[in-house]
Amino acid sequence: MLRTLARRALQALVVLIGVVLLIFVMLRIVPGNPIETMMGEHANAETIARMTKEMGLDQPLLTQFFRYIGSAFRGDFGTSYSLGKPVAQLIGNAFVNTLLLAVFAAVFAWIFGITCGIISAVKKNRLTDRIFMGVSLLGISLPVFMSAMFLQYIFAFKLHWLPISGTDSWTGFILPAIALGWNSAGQVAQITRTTLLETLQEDYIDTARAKGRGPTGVLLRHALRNAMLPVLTMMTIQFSGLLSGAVITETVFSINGVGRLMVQAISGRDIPLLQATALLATTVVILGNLLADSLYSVLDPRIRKEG
Amino acid sequence: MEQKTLEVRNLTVCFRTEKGIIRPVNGVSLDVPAGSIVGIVGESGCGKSMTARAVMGLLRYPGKVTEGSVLLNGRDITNLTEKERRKLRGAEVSMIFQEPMTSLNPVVRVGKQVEEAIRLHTDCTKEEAKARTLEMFREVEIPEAETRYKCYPHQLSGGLRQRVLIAMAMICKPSLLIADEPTTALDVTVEAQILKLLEQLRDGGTSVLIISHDLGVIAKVCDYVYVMYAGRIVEEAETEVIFRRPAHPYTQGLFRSVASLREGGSTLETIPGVVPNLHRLPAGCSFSLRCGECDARCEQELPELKETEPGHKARCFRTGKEAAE
Amino acid sequence: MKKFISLLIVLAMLLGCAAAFADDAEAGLLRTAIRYDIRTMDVARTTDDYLIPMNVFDRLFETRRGKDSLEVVKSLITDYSVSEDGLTYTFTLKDGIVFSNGSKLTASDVQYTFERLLKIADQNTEIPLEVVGGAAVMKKEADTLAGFKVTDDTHFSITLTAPNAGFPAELSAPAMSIVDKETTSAAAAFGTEPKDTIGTGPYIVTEWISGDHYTLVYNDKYWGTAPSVKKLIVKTIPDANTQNMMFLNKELDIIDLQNQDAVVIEGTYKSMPADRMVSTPKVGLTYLILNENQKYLKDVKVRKAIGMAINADEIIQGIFKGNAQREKGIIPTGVFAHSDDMKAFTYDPEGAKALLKEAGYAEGEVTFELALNTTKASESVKLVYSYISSQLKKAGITANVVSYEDSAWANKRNSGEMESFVATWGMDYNDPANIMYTFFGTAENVKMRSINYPDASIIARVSAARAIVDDAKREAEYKALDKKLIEEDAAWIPMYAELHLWCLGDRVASFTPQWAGFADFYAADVTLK
Amino acid sequence: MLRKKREQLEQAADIRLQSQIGEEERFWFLMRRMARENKTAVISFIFIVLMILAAILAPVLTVYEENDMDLMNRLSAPGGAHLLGTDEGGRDVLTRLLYGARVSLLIGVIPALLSLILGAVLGVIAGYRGGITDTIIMRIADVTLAFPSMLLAMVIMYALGGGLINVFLTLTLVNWASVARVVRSQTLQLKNSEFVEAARVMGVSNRKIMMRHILPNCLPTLLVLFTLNIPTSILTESSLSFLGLGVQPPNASWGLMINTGRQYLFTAPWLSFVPGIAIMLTVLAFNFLGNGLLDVLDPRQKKQ
Repeated sequence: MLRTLARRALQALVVLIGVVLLIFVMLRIVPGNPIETMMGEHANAETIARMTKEMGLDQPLLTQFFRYIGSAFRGDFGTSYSLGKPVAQLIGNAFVNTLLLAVFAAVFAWIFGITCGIISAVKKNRLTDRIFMGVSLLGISLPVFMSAMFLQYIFAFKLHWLPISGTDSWTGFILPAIALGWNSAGQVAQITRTTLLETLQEDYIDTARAKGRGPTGVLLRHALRNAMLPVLTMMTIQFSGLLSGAVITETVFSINGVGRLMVQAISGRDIPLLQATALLATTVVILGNLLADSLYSVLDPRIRKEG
Repeated sequence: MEQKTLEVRNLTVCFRTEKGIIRPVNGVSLDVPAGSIVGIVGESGCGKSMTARAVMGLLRYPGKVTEGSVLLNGRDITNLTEKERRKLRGAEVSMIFQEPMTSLNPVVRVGKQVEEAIRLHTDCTKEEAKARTLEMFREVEIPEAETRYKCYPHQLSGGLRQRVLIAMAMICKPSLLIADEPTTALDVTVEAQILKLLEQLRDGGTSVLIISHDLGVIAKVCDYVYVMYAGRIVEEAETEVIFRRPAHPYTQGLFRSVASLREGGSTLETIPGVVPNLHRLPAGCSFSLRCGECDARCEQELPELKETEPGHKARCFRTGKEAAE
Repeated sequence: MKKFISLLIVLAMLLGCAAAFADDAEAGLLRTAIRYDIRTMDVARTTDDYLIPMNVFDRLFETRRGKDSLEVVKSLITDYSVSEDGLTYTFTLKDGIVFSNGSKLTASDVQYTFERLLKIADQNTEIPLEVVGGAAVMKKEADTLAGFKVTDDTHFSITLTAPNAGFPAELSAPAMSIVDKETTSAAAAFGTEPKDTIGTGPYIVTEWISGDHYTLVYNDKYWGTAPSVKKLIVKTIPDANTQNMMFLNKELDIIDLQNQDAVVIEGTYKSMPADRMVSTPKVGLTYLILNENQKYLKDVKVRKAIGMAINADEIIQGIFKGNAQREKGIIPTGVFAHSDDMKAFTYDPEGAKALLKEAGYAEGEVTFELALNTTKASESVKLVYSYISSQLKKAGITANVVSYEDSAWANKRNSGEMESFVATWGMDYNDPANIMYTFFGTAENVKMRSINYPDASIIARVSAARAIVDDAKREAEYKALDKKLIEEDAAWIPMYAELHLWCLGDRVASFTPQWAGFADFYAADVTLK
Repeated sequence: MLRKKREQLEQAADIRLQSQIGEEERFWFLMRRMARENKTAVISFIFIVLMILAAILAPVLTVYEENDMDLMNRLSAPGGAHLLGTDEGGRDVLTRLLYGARVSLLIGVIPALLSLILGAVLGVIAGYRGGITDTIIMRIADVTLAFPSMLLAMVIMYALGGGLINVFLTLTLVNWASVARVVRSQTLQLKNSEFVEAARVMGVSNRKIMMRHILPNCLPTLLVLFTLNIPTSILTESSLSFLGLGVQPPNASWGLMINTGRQYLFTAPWLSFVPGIAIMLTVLAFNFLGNGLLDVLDPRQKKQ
């Protein structure tokens, strides 16, 4: 198993290098001089030339790339053009918020999704099933910003239950977490229901029942453990998705997170910031996938021993 | 009167589907005398497994027993609550399934799965349960029981898995074991071993109901055979009798197809047609659609199950006549 | 199932209890929000983000709203005089003013402020460049400004390369915020680290969390009258809708309604009592720029026809619901030398058609690109674009709205190739030079603003107008230039100036905005209840 | 051997049934089966067809023009002359919804189609050729998949700039990798199948094997992927629009309409609601249809 993991990790590293290169190149084939953009209204040619040189943008692409990798290893991701602060510091602040948001969202998505999925599977084709599946389908098919806006409008603005925005207290995370997690919750609910129903068709469920296990015992001890394998993998991948995909939610709820930094970086044509945030997001996804793989092989004895 | 472990009377299972109600098991009556092996044989889809499940109380939604009764050791268990039923399952009546490959939970160690059965029905401690499990493993001839105890299902061969399943079924010493296609998925050599094991169990006092489409298996171990077709028993007799003088054209057809296989002939002799759709059963004999010898009466009227000779019953107008002639 | 529902209800109730957060504002606290986070607090590096410079620093002069007009008033100085030739200004600093860290304000701090802008040579270099020796400092040929003479701690004089009557007004621009020489030269992160960003103003910046909020607190060493607002929290809320909800939920005490559509303002705030809405004309204007290098737009008749085809009044009434005023010239209302009698561009679509015919163009022949900066344009401005396009269509002119993302937009405009666009200029200080010179003062400016106005003699006159010391003569010259550029040459199509609207929350007693040339405000102008 | 024959015996009838009908017939057979058994899928399909018709017939269906402004009638409520009200520029919302459907459906369909073609071709090549070609293509796919799709879309839109064509390109680049992966794994299975062996023995060129023999066999899967990629693209574009990176005015996609309407949530909620519901229903319809297709076309699901 260790060997498999090592191979996977190596693959992930290759992918990571590819990602860095891709981001780096993609951001530099953009037409126009970033410095000029950054200076805005009062740009003057001399200053632009000087800044371009200071930032090393006049060097060949490959030189820039290796220089970037080099300093990135030292934890130096440059200075943000648009916010004037070290990128590492900006991301450090924002990442805490995003992490909290993702954790809240994941907890919501998983608890809600799994519960919904189980209840739906047990009450297959009854009203409860229809309602829960309706709610989860809504989560999948509503654009995130719509659910975010509606939640904000109803629970914060109309009912005054929760803050409209900001991260001053933990309550500020609840609505964004639900908005962000709803989509994942929907997916989790759907897949939990499907796999659980599939699992309940399995022969070993009959065996367990023939043994004298009651419905709850069958569900918890036999069906769920097997059904949860794909769900768990999906959840791990989802978590990294939540961590890196909270752009919209953070914007609507004005949470100072990595996603918003990304938006800031794009509207400000802020290459160092965009580069670093993109790198962070993809690293998280790659690590998430790696974790999902490892988790699967730890949890599923069939893979554990073969690998 | 000899003691009967299982008596099934006029058992009917209904399925409510979008296109109407179907009856995969339709008025089935059968007996399993104590200390004997009884077989049910038929093509897939004829209702054998459904009968077994109905006996176990393991029908899947939307299946439901609508008529008839099931007596286990003389006690009517048809109307027991689910909770009471559960107490019987695994303790008094056990079942093993067709696919040893998939009938064990892949993520739980086999020892634990066997142990679970005994801990559900007795108050024994963990240690006792384990000791009993290991003992059971040895009884069903699983070598290196200690090691196997810790294995996951995928680490065992098909034959071993079936043994584990048998151990699980037998650990509470039930009076009846229902074996649904116990050897279908196994090699021929393993098949023989498992069948031998079933015979040993019978000799140990457990009655066995074997469900199989394989006449070979039935011939080898069964004392008495029921032939099922489209939800009904079409023929029943002692094994020897039925193999010597199959009365129902369906049974005859089954025998012929096996025979042609045995001879290794290039042409496969089969019963023409397929098992009829239960939604569109003919008004008369269910087999009339495929029967080479059917006449107008067969298509209109349902034949009764009646004796063709003492201890041998068949559901056919023709055989009745034949016997009379 | 029932358990699940009751759990939900309990959870909801818990949350309801936890929701006692709205009214916990301490006395003296003012909470407001901005759409986009600032980039820096250092005016040497920005021309946009003035909120902190305005509240943390002082300038030698300030522009204040008088009874009828805008006035340039003395701030850090007690007195000043101008030499006969209009070249040398002599100033006397107020005595006893200290920076928030206790360091004394002296004349050399002012000199350092001027030189620093030139040495950083990034933004806002125009004003110190007017001082003798400014160019040399910027080119690193000299270390000190030759035209800046420090007599003693409180007295200094500045000599300009050319007379500029608007100089005191220029010194009231946020760009000329006075910094402390010792602190700033020693500080590693002036403008980015709150502790390094020290001024003499009423507030000290104590916290700046990028993308989240920043905090200003009252500077107890402040020399002027103590303001009512003792603490200011400015949150970064990019979403206007969220801002509205926060304000209505009393999470904000004052909301800046700039960039919100008038219909939304009307709909959202219509139930507000009249005294809660504060409005002030934005000193500046929104206009249509027509690039005179373009195939059709180089024809003055086409430009005039465009001007006549646009119904600016309908824009004001329809899009801005009356929250804007008509501007007909380059120099906006309220600014020195603004003329009330501009006659160009009365709405006349038939006249426009006739004019085009006269110029020899068939209907639909005149085609140009109307460039929209999608990153920065507000909803109202987007509507203005669509509206202009549809109005011109009726006059037989095709104006294709083409969207550009911010940087592409800036690059194209700066290269002088943008065919036309709607732009808004907010005055930095109360002098027509701020707009005239920026757009028409040099050949480079004309190109960089994508106007490509060809008349070199007019460009020279615009440049020279700054040097006219006599106010009356200068006023006359600027008015003449305005008429020439708009009425004769139709270099721009001036349209309107939005009103800058704020809405005040329950905790605010009053707010008198002082200067509305740029977006930001003085917290000291707010009085809390 | 014996056992195999026995199984054959059992399934004989079934096998004959299957071998007698060709692939195409089988497809329509399955479609009919879906139509019979999955009402949701049928309703979804009808909904989608109606939607497409409405988009095509937009000029006929409404009396207003897409960009007709009426500044004096801004944000008038639904009902009366404007069935779904007017927007911030006094334009008829229903008209813009219908024209928006054109853009949004194109955004759904074109990238899905392009990414399908790109992904399928690369996937087949990777799977069939194997070796270094496979490694390179699949590593690129891995890199693409390592990006959260929204981020990748943002970065590409950043590099390309806004506009409809760039939205197509971006969504294609975002979606091709997952298609390639699926097609590759199917190709690996098909590569060793008898009919491919046979074709190879007969000297059919590799290109022909890939295009004539392997790809057609992936078609059912591709159909499912196509149907399921459409709603994803529509949703991604709406999110891009939200960030101002998607379709740019004067084009109007539903996403852009929602985003513009967002500022009018208090004053004119229908501006966001109407296109929002349109997106939701369309996405649901495509998902239902896709799942319906998956049910009948995916062999793994046959068990049920």
